[in-house]
Amino acid sequence: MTFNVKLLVYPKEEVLDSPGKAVAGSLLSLGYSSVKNVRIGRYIQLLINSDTAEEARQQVEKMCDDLLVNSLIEEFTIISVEA
Amino acid sequence: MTFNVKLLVYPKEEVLDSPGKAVAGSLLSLGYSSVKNVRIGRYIQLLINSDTAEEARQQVEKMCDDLLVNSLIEEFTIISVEA
Amino acid sequence: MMDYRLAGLRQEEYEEIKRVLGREPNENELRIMGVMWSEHCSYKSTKHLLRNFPTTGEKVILGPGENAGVVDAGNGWGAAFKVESHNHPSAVAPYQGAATGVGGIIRDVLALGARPAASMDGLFFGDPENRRTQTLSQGIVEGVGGYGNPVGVPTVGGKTVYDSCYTDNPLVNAFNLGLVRLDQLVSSKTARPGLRVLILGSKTGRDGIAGAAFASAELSDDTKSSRPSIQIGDPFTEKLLIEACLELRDKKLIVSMQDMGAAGITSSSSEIAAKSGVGMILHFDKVPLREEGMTPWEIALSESQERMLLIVEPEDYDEVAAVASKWGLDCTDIGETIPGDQYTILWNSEVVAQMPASLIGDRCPSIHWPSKRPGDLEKRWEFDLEDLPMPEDFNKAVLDLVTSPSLRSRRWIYEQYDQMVQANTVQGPGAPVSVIRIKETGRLIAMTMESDPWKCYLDPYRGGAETVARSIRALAVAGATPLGLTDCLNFPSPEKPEQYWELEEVVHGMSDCCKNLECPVVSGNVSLYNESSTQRILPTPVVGTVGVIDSPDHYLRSGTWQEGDHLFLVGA
Amino acid sequence: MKACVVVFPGSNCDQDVVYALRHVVQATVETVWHKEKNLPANTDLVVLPGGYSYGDYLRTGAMAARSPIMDAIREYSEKGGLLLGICNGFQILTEAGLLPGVLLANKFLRFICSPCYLKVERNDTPFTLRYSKGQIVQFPIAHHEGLFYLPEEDLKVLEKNNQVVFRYASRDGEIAEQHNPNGALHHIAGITNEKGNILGLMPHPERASELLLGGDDGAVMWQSIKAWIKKEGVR
Ligand SMILES: Nc1ncnc2c1ncn2[C@@H]1O[C@H](COP(=O)(O)OP(=O)(O)O)[C@@H](O)[C@H]1O
Repeated sequence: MTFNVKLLVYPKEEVLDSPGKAVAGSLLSLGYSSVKNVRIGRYIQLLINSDTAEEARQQVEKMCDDLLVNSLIEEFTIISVEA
Repeated sequence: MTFNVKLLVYPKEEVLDSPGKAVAGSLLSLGYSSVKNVRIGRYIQLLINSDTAEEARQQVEKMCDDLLVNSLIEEFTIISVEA
Repeated sequence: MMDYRLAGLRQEEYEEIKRVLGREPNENELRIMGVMWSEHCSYKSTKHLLRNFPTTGEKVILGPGENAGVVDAGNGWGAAFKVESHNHPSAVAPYQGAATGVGGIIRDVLALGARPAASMDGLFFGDPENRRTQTLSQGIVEGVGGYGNPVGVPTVGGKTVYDSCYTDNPLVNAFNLGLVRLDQLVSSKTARPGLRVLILGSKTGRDGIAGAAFASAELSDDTKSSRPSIQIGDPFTEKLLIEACLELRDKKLIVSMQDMGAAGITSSSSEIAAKSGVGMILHFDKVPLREEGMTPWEIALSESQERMLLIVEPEDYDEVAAVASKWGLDCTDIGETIPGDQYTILWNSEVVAQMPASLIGDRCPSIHWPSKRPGDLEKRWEFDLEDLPMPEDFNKAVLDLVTSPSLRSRRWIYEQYDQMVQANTVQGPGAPVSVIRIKETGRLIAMTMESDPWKCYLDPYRGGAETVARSIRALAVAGATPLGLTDCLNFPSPEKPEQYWELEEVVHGMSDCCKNLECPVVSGNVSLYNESSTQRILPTPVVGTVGVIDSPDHYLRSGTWQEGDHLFLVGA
Repeated sequence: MKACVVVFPGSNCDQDVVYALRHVVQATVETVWHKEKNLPANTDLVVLPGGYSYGDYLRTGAMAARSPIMDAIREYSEKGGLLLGICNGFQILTEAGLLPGVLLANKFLRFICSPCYLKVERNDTPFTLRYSKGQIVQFPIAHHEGLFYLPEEDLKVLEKNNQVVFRYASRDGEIAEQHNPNGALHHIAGITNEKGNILGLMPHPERASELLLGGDDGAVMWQSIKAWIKKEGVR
């Protein structure tokens, strides 16, 4: 079966997020004065073959450890696993 | 009130997604033979002042048009608006 | 039956196609011809004008007609170079437009078997206070670097002009120069019957379909509707493509080669066929696709980036495929060359288009637009110093002048470009000429990019001549012998007689100067219709001139004076 | 001296390093494709060159750090072999965990190509022994992700272990924010591992190896390596 796994990877709270800050700055200068803060991360969609949703999730967690996430600066959340 | 708006921005289906292609190739060569496809986008979290959730959402949609999304090649989904 | 006008053809063009074919063209053929005979691909408004340029000379190895011109740089080495516009795409999608402009010109030079060794970019931006200009200029500069840096080709110089006439129509002219050992030159004229036709590089998607036609029209106010025709670049793949092509060259596996730029597969394959004098049969159902459901004409005209068309000996296919796979690129056999002139596209073994190759590329009827000296030309020369207010504070006036957008430092631009990769940059941006060395011979190649739109507006003939003279002068001052030049003619619509006159005069001025200074034009590009409903650009010829310096000792660096030196003024 | 320059898909300074090594110190240089599993026998120096390995997609250096050749490189460096990562090579070394930290996007989020002054903090490493301590040298930088980052605690350890080899400085050796081109923490331009056999730096010594190209402060790094190998022999 093929599963569609959706994943969010984002900078840890304490890590400086200059892209986020820059976007916040641009939004302010465009007149969006309501903006308090912006943080930017990655959204990754993976299509993987797997027997069960649980196994698909475990595989993706392992990929995160191995490649997709740098745990020094990033955290991740799997937001959905769909067949 | 302050709302936390979470947003996914991703390449359109038909647009060449070079990062996704490269990551898929790398996962395969790391032995994850179950990977069929990878697509990579951005995950943006915005903290904004607004009276209602609906207004917050509308503001973010406007920001997407103005700056956050390149409608030529990207699409977006607002996944949550929380107070 | 599709209306020929929908394909962008004019009636006489349609009649010509019908006459040559001896029948009505079908929809695929019409769409292909519409793009191939667009201004951008066919040069129909200018080809007779361009004949004025001197194109031969002692140092010319290959003149116009190839993917780039090649001049003799000494000791068996050649410099291949060309400049090309990417104006319309950059107006709509600044980052991607500029990036794919850089990628496209690099492939042009690569198609000759040369290693792309130096880039320059000519940028023309509108009123710097304008918000649109700010967004466009930032996006364009990021795009030039965003492609040039990863692909590993240094950007060693360029030209930047600000003028409000470019607010709606910014110009992006990309120049690239490659180095090649002359015995390793590859040509698009050397195909023979009985060879295989391969596509090397990325898969084909719907990007930039009919982009060439888009580049041949005025920008509509509703630019959003023209958006789908924009291509997306991937410099990472381009870098692999460069290395793969050069490895194939070294292994002598390429008989003929052509890059895929405007009008994609059709343009590249029909050009090879026409120039080499062979026919071709292509199986479009074999083209690797990125998207489902693409029709033959979409495949024919897709401008997906990072692809090359190769002609190889049948027995070499496996070796070619092995090199491609090492570099992680698709390499697909899509057809064969045959005797004769017929260019045939098959789809699941059925003929979906069949035309003489020579018809597609060469036979577009020229257009001679009416020409008229502008009625206000004398008025343009009226200028009275007395009309200018006397500055109250001269110190401030001088400071205002040197910090004005057109005179201030370009560092913010070129700092975003890798100027040194390949370790050959002797002089990068920030000096009148840019210089790289050829490691293998010890000689230096000097190059400049020049443009002077206001002079061309005030006096098109002399403006054109002065643009050329200035660039050659700069080379001479650095100690270089000019070898040849390339030019990009950026103009508004030729359909207005006074604008066409300016174009004619500029070309005459340029070619007379080239003749007098013995500097042949070896390649070039034309970009017309740079106007919107409310604005037209100034006549903007851009000239890239290349010279050789025999040894580093003969190179005169600028800015190396010392206190106590004498100052001379030389010239008339 | 036998050097080996690793080529990843998207590397673009590999040939520049090869050229510098051959011309400055007459090294024997081989290039090794990232898919290889072994390094050439008797390698004295491995260089991971600059460029955009795997297009810099995902995170700079992330995918290259997981390519097949890296196991052999890890083993080689554990035995004390000299390993140098320049620019993208430095990013690869941090992603591979061979050096601490990570390189984030420059503070102004722009690519910067520019000459830079560096202060040599240590001249007791194999890569810097021909420099003098505190010497100011000029190397160019050319990167988009060069902001060296480590969590505060780890940074303290790095400083305490004296692992910082190069810091951004002014021509006169002043260390201050305005001389730091990318916002790197503690103005760090290059670091070594605790053992001292691995160096990663953002600036490009190979682009400062010839006067014709504007300067030769970088040539001293190749000379240092050669001198060190001669003294210590192959490990
Ligand atoms: N777009 C550009 N890209 C790279 N270098 C540029 C660019 N524009 C200008 N330069 C460099 O900046 C210097 C000044 O450029 P400019 O003012 O446009 O030309 P000029 O000196 O001919 O008036 C030149 O050395 C040129 O090579």
